[in-house]
Amino acid sequence: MDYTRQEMMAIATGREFKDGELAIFGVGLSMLAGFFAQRNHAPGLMAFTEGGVYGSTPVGGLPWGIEDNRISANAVSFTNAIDALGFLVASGRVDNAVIGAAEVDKYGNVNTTGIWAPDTEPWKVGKYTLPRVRLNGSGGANEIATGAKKYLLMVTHEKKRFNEKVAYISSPGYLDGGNTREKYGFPGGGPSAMITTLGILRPDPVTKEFILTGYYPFSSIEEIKENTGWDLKVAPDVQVIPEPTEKELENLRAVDVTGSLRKK
Amino acid sequence: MDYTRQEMMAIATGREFKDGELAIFGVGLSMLAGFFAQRNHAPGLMAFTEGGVYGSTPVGGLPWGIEDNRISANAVSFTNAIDALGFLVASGRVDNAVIGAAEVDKYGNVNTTGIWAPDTEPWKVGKYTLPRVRLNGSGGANEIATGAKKYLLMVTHEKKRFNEKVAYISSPGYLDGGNTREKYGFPGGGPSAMITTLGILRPDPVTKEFILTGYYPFSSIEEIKENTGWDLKVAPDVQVIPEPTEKELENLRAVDVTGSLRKK
Amino acid sequence: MNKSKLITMKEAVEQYTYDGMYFGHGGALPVGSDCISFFREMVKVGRKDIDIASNCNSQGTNLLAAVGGLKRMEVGFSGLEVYGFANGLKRAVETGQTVLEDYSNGAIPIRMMAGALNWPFIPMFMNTGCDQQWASADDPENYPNTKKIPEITDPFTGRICGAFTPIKPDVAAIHVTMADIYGNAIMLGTEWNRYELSRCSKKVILCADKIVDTGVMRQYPNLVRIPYIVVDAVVYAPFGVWPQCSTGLYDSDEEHMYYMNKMLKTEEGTNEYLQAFGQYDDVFDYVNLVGQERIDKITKTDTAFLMDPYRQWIKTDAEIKELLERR
Amino acid sequence: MNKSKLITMKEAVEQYTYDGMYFGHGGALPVGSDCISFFREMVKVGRKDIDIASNCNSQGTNLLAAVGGLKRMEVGFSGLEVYGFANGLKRAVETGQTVLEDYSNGAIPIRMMAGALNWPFIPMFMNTGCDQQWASADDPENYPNTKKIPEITDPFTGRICGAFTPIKPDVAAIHVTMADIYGNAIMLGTEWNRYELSRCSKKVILCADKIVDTGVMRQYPNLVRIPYIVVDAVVYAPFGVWPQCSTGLYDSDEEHMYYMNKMLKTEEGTNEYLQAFGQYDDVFDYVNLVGQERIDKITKTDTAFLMDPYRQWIKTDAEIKELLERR
Repeated sequence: MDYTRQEMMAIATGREFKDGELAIFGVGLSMLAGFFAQRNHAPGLMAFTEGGVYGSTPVGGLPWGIEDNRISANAVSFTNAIDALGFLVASGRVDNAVIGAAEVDKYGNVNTTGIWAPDTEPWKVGKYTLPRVRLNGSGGANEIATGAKKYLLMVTHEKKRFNEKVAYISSPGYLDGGNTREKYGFPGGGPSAMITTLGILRPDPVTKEFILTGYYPFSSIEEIKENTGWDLKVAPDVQVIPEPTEKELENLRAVDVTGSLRKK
Repeated sequence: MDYTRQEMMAIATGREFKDGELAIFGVGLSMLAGFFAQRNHAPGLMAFTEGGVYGSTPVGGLPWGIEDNRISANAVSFTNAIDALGFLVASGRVDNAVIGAAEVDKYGNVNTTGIWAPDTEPWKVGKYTLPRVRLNGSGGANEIATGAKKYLLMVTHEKKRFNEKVAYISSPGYLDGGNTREKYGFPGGGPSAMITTLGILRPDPVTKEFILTGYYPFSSIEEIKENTGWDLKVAPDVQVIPEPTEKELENLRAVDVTGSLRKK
Repeated sequence: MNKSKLITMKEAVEQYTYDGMYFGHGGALPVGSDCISFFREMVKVGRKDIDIASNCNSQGTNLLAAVGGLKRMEVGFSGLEVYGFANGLKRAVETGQTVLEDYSNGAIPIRMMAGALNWPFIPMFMNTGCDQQWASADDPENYPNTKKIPEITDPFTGRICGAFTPIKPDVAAIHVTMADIYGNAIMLGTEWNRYELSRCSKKVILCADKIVDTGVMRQYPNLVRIPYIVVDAVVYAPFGVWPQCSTGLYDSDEEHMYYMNKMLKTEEGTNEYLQAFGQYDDVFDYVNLVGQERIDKITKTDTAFLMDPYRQWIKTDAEIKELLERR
Repeated sequence: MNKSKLITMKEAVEQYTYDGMYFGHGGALPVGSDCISFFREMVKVGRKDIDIASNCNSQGTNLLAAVGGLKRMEVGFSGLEVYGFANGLKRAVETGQTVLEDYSNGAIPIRMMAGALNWPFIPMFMNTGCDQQWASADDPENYPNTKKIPEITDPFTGRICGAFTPIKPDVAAIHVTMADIYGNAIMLGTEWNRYELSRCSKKVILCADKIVDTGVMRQYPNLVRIPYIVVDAVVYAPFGVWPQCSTGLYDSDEEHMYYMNKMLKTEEGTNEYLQAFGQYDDVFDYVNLVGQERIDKITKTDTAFLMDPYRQWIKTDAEIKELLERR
């Protein structure tokens, strides 16, 4: 079957959503995955945006941003950011969500804030030096990371993005692993999976280190280990993730009207 | 001129409001005083209710309550309680307000919560016994007392209502006088006057004890002292408060369409 | 948004309420919009030991207290404004039947907001330096009380303020002007605390004066302050606020407000009142009980024009009955 | 509500903004409603050393940063979503010209709400346990920082959470869909942080796509989330959000979004951009600059029907000019 790695990642992400869940997606890839799930197997998925746009589906293609008119044209309710990110996300009500990352580490911590020159990262030098490249900041991902019952990290699988430790924690995963996250009393449970262009990693229940639990028909354990910046452990029951079914691909492409995921 | 004591009190209260002030009134007497001021000399007075009803004037008579349709028929905005009592009142934005009281003390503390059998008041017995008569609680008056830049107490002048110390402080005035209020960091400045059916009392700038600064043409210093439960001091410059002008009375009665203040 | 949540009043009270629950209602002030007919139904089935978080007493809490169903209440205002003291509640408090924990009208909605945010506590400058802080009906032996609203120090300036607990009711019944079958709702008039209450409660039941088509929500999404995702059930509750007022639809029934409050002053009066106004089968029957004469009088409201933009979407009683049967 | 607050864009920027001010703007996310033409005017008159509380970057802050006018920014998201990094802001941060203090998209509006409530601080479980807490651009020498979001103990449960400072800007400019001359405003689409911002700022200027008669406010008071009493000035700002979108009125101008961001990447590009799009006299002239071709394209929005109920109250340009002259 003909599909791209991006499409596989979106479908694998979409499969994680169950009917009736309360969910929040960002723009782009994660929104595609979510609306794919709603169309494919979870018609009662309740999705909303960071700004409090409820009950809508995109019209005229994927929105340029989450408050774009493309997501506002058929809403049943518009409220505000405190409602969406405070009352629903940070409070612990959301069942599942997706966030992206420029960089992740083995405990699922996410950096979307900046890239530092080697050995100038704040935690290495004990001060907050300027980043070499300023990224976008945490946005609403921090509320998801601290508040959602569980959430998914959706990341392009490249070695430079998968590091032992991220330069800057924009959105906390399991911090230093084990029970180090618990100190902060977050209502949310932490990341349940990293779904990448090459496979799926899930946290070890005790150490919270992300280990490889699945790879795609087109990838391999070796390829994934090569593209991961820490010594990636492999689950004893690691599995090949089923490729997209025809129905899944059809539903994904019906959502991805502009074919943004088909570009290789 | 023919006017009632209640009308005199309402007009004396209304005179305290200046054009352009942000103000909040409760139902009944205090709302009459406020809308009288708006009609008489303060057209730009900005009034709102506890529930966030903005830009309206009562229709069909005085409202039965502050969220009654009589105050909702010509509003420009409806919001909510946090907006009105939190953002505008408790925050310290309101310029002036009026609250009523079942009982006041010499430092302007207000009781609207209950009447206790003699010597069973919480502060006397060190526990919170049941009141003999349950009153209405603090309502939004506590936000006014703690947040308004200044506010007026409007009280029927009877000895049983004017006590050395109130049984229960529902809304704090100057507490034990002097700077005892300051400990609590309230954004608001405290009560600026007690306007009663017999005269006007204002706080001493240092001790914060309320002293008699004015009496009406129909009352006297002696009558007021007799009807006050503490040893009321009289200001050296105590004055006779001008009786209502014809214009004032006309404007008050235009607001008090049902003549509720004319009943003796 | 693919499932109807429309159920009957009887079903809502049976399925969602229970003795001993922590209940929230909303609610403008005493004479404004509150889910009065929901309280009537709870009284009808004899719910008791109810613990209530209330921004404000209304005829609903007044009635529940009058029949002895109200165990405890956290409230900002316990009266009926110009209609006087709430006699049913007053009696329950004075006899010790209802434990009344006092806060202010501002503190209760903010504590609900803090519940919605799932905050640990809220630091504020209201309700401190007075007996709302020092007197606790839940812990009456300790005066001045230091646990109800403990002092906390602002880490930035060192100032002292009061720390408040959040409110998270088990169940809330919320009056709204209009709702669709999925649970999207529009309120006319002040929201008072209803927006926050819809977010802080574990279960939310809407009591709607009118059931409307979802078309009105899509035309006026900024009016939909309660979206379907926070709602568990929708109940058609025509004249559900009577004898209080519902902005846009009907005014307060002054005569009945006084009459009802007078009756609730005694146990006998309460029984007599319930004989006359507590016996009906469903909401359609209840509307008959309110009666055409009263309805004609109270629907002549100066706020009626506020409903004009929405009339085309209102479902008729026949349509609502069909929606209920079709389930 | 007896005085018109309608003034021109030029007057608003002259009278209410100043170098070094603490400024708030709102604002949906990067591509949504923000007062972009207000930023253009500030850039035109050369406002500098601006300290901004921003729930989110937009082309407004991107432009102000690109010209070097942005001294400091507290922000939740500094990009342009699908349009990429905000090049003007990115450049200003990487060169150290702009001090960027990071929070999240949820924390900034809540800090504004706390400012509106005049709270001492807010205890929350967000932005802690990560570099939003440990890294402070305002105090970079101390890492991990313990003063930006200090730990505080919940007096009720002993849990540890983070304490946040409230936000209280000196001045805020807020885009709204419609405003009357007194300052009552209606927003279509998500409010994002605009409601809270209108309450926490010392001065509030509305930038309205449409000036409307107060009749619309009286018909739809529940839509008026910003009433006149919190507003200091009203500015007519047609296409004031361009090239971003204004729900109900126009879509994002995708081509210009990319073009503008590309130009802001360098100082030269920024100057070139301002030569082309920073030279106009008043808002009527500015609309000509946007041009009919672009206007025709972006006003074909799928959200246009959302404006239908309000069209009868919209003032024409001629009426607005007369209102401005009549002062």
